[in-house]
Amino acid sequence: MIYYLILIFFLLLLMIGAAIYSIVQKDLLYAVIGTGLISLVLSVLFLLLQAPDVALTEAAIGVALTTIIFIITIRNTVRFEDEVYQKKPSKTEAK
Amino acid sequence: MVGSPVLFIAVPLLAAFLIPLLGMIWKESIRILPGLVLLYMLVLAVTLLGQVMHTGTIVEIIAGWKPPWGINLVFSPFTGVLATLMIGMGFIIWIYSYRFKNVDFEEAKKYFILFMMLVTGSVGIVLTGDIFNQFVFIEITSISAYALTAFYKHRDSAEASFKYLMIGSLSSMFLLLAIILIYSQLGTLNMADIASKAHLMKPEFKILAVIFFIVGLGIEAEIFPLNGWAPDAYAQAPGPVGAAFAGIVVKAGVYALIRIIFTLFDVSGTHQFLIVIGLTTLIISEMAAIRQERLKRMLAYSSLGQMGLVLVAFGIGTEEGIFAALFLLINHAIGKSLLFLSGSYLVYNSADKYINETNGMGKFLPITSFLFALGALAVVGMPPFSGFWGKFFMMSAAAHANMLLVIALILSVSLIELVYYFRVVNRIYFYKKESHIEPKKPTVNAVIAMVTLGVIILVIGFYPDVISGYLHQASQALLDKGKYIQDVLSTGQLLTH
Amino acid sequence: MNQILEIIGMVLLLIGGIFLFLGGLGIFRMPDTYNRLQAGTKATTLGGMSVILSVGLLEPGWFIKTLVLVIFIALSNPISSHALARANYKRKNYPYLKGGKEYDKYREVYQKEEEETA
Amino acid sequence: MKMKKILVISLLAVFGVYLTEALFKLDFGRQFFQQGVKDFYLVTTPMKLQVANVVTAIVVNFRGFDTLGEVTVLFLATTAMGSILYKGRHQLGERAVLFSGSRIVTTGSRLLFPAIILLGAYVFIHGHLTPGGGFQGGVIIATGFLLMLMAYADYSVSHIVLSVVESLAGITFATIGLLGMLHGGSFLQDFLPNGSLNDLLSGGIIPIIYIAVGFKVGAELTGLIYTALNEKD
Amino acid sequence: MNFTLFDLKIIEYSFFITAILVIMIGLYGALVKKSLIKVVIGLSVFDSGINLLLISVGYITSGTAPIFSPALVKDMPLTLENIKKLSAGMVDPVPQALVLTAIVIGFGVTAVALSLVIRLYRHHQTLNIDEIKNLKW
Amino acid sequence: MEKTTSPGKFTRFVLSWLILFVVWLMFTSTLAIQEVITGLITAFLIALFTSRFFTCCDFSIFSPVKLFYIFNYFFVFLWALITANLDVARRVISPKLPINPGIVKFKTKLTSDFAKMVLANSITLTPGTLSVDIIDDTYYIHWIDVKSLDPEEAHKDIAEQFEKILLKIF
Amino acid sequence: MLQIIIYISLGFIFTGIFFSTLRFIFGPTAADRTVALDTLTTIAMALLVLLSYIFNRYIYIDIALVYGVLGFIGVLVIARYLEGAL
Repeated sequence: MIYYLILIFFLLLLMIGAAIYSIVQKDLLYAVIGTGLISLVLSVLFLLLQAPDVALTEAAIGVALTTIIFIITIRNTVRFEDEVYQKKPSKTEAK
Repeated sequence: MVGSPVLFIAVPLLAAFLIPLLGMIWKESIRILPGLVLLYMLVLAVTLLGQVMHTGTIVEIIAGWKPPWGINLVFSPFTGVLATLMIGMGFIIWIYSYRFKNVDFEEAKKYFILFMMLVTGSVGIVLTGDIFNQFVFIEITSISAYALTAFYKHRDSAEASFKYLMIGSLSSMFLLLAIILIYSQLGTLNMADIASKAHLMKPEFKILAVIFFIVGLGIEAEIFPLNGWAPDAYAQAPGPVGAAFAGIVVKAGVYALIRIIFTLFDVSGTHQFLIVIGLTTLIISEMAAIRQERLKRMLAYSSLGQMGLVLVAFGIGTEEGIFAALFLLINHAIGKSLLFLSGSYLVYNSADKYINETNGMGKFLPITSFLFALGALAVVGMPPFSGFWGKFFMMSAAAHANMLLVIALILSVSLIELVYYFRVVNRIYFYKKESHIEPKKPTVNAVIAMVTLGVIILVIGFYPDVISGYLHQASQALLDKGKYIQDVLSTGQLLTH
Repeated sequence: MNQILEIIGMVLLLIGGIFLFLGGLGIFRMPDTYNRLQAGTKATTLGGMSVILSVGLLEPGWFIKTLVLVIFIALSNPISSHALARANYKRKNYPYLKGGKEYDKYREVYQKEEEETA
Repeated sequence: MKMKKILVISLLAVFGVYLTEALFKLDFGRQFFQQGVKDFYLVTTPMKLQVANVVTAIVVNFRGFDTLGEVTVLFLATTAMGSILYKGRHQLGERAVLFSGSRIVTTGSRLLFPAIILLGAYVFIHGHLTPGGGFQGGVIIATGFLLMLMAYADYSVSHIVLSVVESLAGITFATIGLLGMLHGGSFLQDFLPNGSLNDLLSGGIIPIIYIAVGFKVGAELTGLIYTALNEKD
Repeated sequence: MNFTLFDLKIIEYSFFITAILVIMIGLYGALVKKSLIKVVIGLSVFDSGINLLLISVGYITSGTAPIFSPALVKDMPLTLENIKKLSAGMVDPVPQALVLTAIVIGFGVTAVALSLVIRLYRHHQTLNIDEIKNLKW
Repeated sequence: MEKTTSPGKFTRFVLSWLILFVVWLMFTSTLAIQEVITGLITAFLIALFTSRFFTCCDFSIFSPVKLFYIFNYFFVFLWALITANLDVARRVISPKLPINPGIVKFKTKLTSDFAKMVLANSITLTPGTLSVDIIDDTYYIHWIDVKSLDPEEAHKDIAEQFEKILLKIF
Repeated sequence: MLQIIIYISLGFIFTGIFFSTLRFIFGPTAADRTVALDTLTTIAMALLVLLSYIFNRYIYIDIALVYGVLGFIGVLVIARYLEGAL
């Protein structure tokens, strides 16, 4: 039984930690990966709370789609929180 | 039965899904179809309203499950009046924006879809009898509103829209929290069922739920501390959309708030709370309005003030007060929409939309200017126009309820309104036009829409009895909580297969 | 028969757990991204596969579904680790080399590409 | 600026403590209410509707109207995104051909793509038997297309096809609702035979609606991702 | 194999506390942070917290998922008593249905918000909320 | 999008229909008649528009010799996977981290894309190696403990055992 | 016996998650963090399957499958972004 206690506490702490991480982190990419981690933990927690449908939805939307949309936004804007505009190198140069 | 209330939702949704398909074949259909749908809805609404006034509330159940198990739509006199008002305003604004210039096909398609869904979402908020369903409709309305606010590709419009979105999505999450609290206590989501069981809730949960509801719905209803988004959104959105916000969206927000306070919970003190919050909103907004340099922002603050007035009228809590509030709502919807529609032609070609750019427009745009003045007089409450009756009824209601302070405040606020509207009208008629501004002639459909609104103002102003019969029934329907519960919960047998 | 399957399942479960643990430890201890990928991918692939397969063996009715998962892991894990390794190299995070620069043959290609585009 | 932070934190702390205290009066794991709607759902779903997954039955049948609204929200989000972002996108080759993935990624994607689409189809066809349903299936299908977009820089999705699929699926949903109205008198009413529990063909209109939703969500999200991805500077 | 979970009181409360903490963290991010993307991240964290709260409100101790799968109804005829007996051990399905809708709606709002962020960045060349202040905030 | 040297349209369609149907059966893991029919229809529809991505092989994959080699490959691969993991375990646990990493290259004789991918994946999952890139015929492999920088010897050490079998299959 | 082994296995899995999380927090580059996420995805898949065995519900395995597919694509997207090719 104690294992389940540890499991649940561990997951809950991990979720809080990931939430704090994704709010505090200055690098927006890491923050977004942090939200992915939140969704990962949340998905397992939903399964523990016997909500498989919701776990599936959270896995689908939280892990993949939201992360992807955020990353596309970061691609189109800036990666760091304090960054002001600087001309991005054009794509052919980057290669 | 001529038709059922669910068609108010189903037909526009069907049309919204159909428009992209039809647009590929026939380009003009993207403009015409929304109008046809809105016209159909208007006809349906008027017919149903007439029926409801005689036979009593229509409760439409969905998916064959009787309440509280299924979702239901309630077309009572009260909701019916509001829904008809919204659909009518939607139709008139559609006429106004039929010839949207300077936009290409794709943009126009998106505009009309979003506009139609804005109207549909608002109607859904009013008609539905289920709090979670109401949440869904609020989201539909909000997303359309965000997109429409950012419709012009100015930089300020994106900013206003983002601001609106932030506040709006925070509010919708508070709404969700409130729904959680209610469900965890009562195990039901149906409004009538909640109302009948509300006494079972633990008091601290009830208060918390009411607070969350007020925070969540206050955004849409633009009550005082939560209305920071409104002036920017009104000012940055295209003219007809600003009119739709004033005429449609706010009404839905006010309805939801009123429904929560009057029907769902009977927490003591909420009526006083409504009066206090309404007066605060009223005074602060009118003070802000008088300082504005730009036309649309001024109209927006004025609109906030009017909504405060409506909340005060609801807060009086007697049947007379609610009657006055409904009258004010209708007057505000028509008058403020007319102001937005005509005002956006008055400052059409200027970049900053300052008030002094309307100088001397009276000569160049006679019809538009006249209608603007008419709308201003109606909103202020000058005697022969519709606004007068609203304020008159409200003051008599307040007098009967012994709220003399309220009367004094209303009078002084009317004075402030008169001052700032007079400032604009004065500029329109008695100043010289600034040479660099090229006035833009309104298109035919815009004139038709505006004249229609003007005629309605005059008709209501001279014959208030046209609508007062409906409104009396509506206010009775709102106050009679027991009948609402009974109407909803006794609907239909449990349909089985 | 069932007994045997159960015993195999338990052994696999234990092995899988250990390897999952080793994968975590591996990505924690290794000095640079490539080595982390090496440890992480291999250990978690085998670990995940054997845990999932053990469940399939313990509950024979589930075997086919678990097989799908196993095949999927075997297919997708190397691809994603490859993509990560390549991306990391393109970001100019060169591997940790004990023996000096000539141990990195990929750098030549990369430099040639750079010269061509410049 | 420091002041604002402190103010917000203290406000949040007060709010959080109050909320927590209130929630502690709820018994976790026990239900406060005696007669909620859930008992009816739990009994009616397997008995009358012959649907195994009660959540699906609630989402599609009892509260199907919400689902219609939800689909509309996604539709509006896609429309809004198209309206908000700049024009001048959708130009092929804007994401340069040079940036196609390596041989391993492209080949792997080709291999996995049909399987992922099949997984999406499986999820939404079995929505009433297993966890999952139209939305999840649609998301999986959209990510399948995303995989191809990731692997090949010049892979393109036809906007017209997406739009047609989306419209047809939406129309199907609304039409099923109206058919229910014609048949039984109320919108979205179940008008098909129910079959028997845990068969694939059971649950009346639920599988049909979920298939429509799956197509619609898949097309919508693919369009959304494609729009965002081809947004250029 | 029949494990019963959540026997200890402490676990029961820890779910609520976590959900509320996550809500608070998200709200803090949405209200205080300067970067627009960070604000949207805050919103989505807030959303996750609310979803967790909703689901844990619907949980019933040692309940199982509300799915009458073949393995569950295998040996019994589908009579009313049997179904009632089975459903007594199931968690509340309604919050799950609500959360399904809420997650999808939250995603839609996030998508719109992010496209607005992209547009604001085009106009202002920055994501800092302090510098995007043409209108008074 | 590049063209592949895969078989004709019809072959690809039938094969992907077949494979998708098998995958469907694995998903549902029943043989109930409704599921099977639905699976056939679904697989058909999906195969209609995804068969152009089909890349692996043609009908000759079902010949007994090739099947035998596939079987053989499976065991070789499994053994390599297990030794790889023991190897990783040894390295991770030992406190000194005995590594000497580097990236080596070698050329392969395989021609088809699919075979190259299988080889790369196998290399990633075998002891101490991780495929970083393939450019035409050249593999670039990150090697955790470089034994030789010479392409020939690296090829022999890393890939030969798999390549031999893969050449027989594809 | 089986229970004990499950406990031991779960313990190992948690330690694995713990170390991956540490790498996630400390990882100096974005790629390191993504490696941690990738590892976590696989571990979570195994954990989900194990949990479905513990709860004895066959249908929960679907979640692991869907989770694996989407996690894989998510990692691939991050990798492509880091590569500069998104």
